[in-house]
Amino acid sequence: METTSMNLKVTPRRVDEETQALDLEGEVDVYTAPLLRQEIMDQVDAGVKHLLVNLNQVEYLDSTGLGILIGGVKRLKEQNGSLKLVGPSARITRIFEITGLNKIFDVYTSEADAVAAAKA
Amino acid sequence: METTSMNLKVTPRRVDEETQALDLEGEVDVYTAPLLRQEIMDQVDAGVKHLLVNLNQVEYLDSTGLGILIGGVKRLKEQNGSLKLVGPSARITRIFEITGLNKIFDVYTSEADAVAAAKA
Amino acid sequence: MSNENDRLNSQTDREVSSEDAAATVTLTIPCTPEYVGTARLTILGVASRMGFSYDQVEDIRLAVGEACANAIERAKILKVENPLITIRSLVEPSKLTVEVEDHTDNPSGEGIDQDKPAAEIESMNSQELGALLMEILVDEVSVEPASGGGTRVRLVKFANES
Amino acid sequence: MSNENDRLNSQTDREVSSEDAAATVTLTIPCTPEYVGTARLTILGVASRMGFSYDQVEDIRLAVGEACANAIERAKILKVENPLITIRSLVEPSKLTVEVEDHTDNPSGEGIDQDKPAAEIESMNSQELGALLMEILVDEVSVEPASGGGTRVRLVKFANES
Ligand SMILES: Nc1ncnc2c1ncn2[C@@H]1O[C@H](COP(=O)(O)OP(=O)(O)O)[C@@H](O)[C@H]1O
Ligand SMILES: Nc1ncnc2c1ncn2[C@@H]1O[C@H](COP(=O)(O)OP(=O)(O)O)[C@@H](O)[C@H]1O
Repeated sequence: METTSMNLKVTPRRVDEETQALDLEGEVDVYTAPLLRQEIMDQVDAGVKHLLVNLNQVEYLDSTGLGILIGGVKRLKEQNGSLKLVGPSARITRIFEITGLNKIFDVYTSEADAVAAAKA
Repeated sequence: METTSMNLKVTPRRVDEETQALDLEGEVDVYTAPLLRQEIMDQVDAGVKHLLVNLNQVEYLDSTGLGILIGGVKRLKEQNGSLKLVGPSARITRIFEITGLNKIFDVYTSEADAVAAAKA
Repeated sequence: MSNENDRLNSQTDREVSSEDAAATVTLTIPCTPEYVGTARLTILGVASRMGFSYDQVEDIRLAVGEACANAIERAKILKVENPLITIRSLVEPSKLTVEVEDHTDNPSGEGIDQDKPAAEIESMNSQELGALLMEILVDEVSVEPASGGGTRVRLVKFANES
Repeated sequence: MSNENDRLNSQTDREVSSEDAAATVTLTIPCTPEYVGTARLTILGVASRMGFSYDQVEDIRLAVGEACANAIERAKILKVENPLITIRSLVEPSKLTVEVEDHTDNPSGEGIDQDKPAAEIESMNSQELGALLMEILVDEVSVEPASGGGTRVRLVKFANES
């Protein structure tokens, strides 16, 4: 009834000249969130403009993970870029809605949509 | 990494005149084993000759469940029938092997093979 | 015999269901990030037996995870040595009560407001977000000092009427 | 900038891994069949962090389940009122030790033989099968009286050399 993974895997993947994706797999929680923070920081330091965080394989996201995503949104906005979220599950979409975080995050069903929006 | 189900579901299904299948789904453990015992007993009482226990969707099987399957094998043998196991996972096949229970159970990969063997 | 088989085939599938007697499950883990996942699995086991929906079970799991994350944050700030968290689940027919108790320090601050505008949500830190999530995800949240100088967060989720 | 992106793409994926410090996780459940599943989930959480293979984690989970089933059987025979089981996991870099302690009665009987012929296996009851499984699935099994008049089963599984 429930797929559980104890860890988080973060895989950076280049999309185009100014767009980078981070494919996440597993749980983003108080244990694994520092890894996500580091990966986002690495991208910011490397000068990426648009960052797509692919949540498709994320089954658990807690406030620590949400806090880091909010921080990422702010950082990339400061440098006139963007951080977009791609493909969250129904469960995680619900978390965005009940917390009001859907007002802050740009959420896309598919990566193609997110890339198109970044260029618009 | 792991699919967990807290329960066992047992669905009886008629295969042919003298063959009945029990499709199991979930965990066979000290909690759910009484249900399996009852279902097997119901089949024996109804006069079934060959009983196929479909383990395809069973993700956990403990000694209580093994004991009930052994009891079922004995009961059906007594009335010149058979109890055959169908489609266990690699994990459960390993349990049969390390305990030596593969010497007692008739195990088949597919239901068709089990039916053919019952008629032979 | 074919009649008997028909009777068997038409019977509804039997499922094992919980007896729902009052019972307590107690888990003690190190108050460190590595073990919060273990606490969530234990709570998943307890809540799954209780007739909650998938979303309700996930709500409880996340709320307990947030209470643990808060405790870890406090233990870190206060530099507690070898801190522990105790998670006590009281299973009753009508509700699940989970008490998350640490031996760090008492929290200050008030309850938090659920109708903040976007700018304010954006400036919330993750502890505030965690407290907001607990408020939303379960039916009752209370925070009180634990005996021996820590904090006890009590989360209550009511079972479905049926 | 394209050079920097290439550097990022070529870096190996990072994974979070456990620090494997010595730690204790303690779970207390009712000594009844409904809660054995919860104990197995907790053990899954503990063992999954330790670098065991999938099969090793499943071995530990089944061994702990068997120890609990034994305790439940004893509690039932002895008609203990509101019996409890305590499952204590000691996580060390080199091994996982799980103590399953009940407050029922001490077991009698000897260790069991792993090379029985088929006829004897067929006549084993499920408690004997459970004891056989524990012996096979973990590296060390010991059974001793618990303080206060119960039984403590200690299961040890060694971590992979690496
Ligand atoms: N353990 C807790 N359980 C529930 N709410 C908590 C807990 N700890 C803190 N809070 C709430 O989280 C919010 C933020 O807490 P904190 O980070 O201590 O901020 P501050 O002290 O600046 O208000 C506060 O509104 C407080 O009520
Ligand atoms: N808690 C336990 N842990 C390990 N082995 C046990 C435990 N309880 C019983 N056994 C073993 O299981 C076997 C069967 O036990 P039991 O059902 O008490 O049968 P008997 O008393 O007839 O030997 C015995 O060989 C005993 O050593």
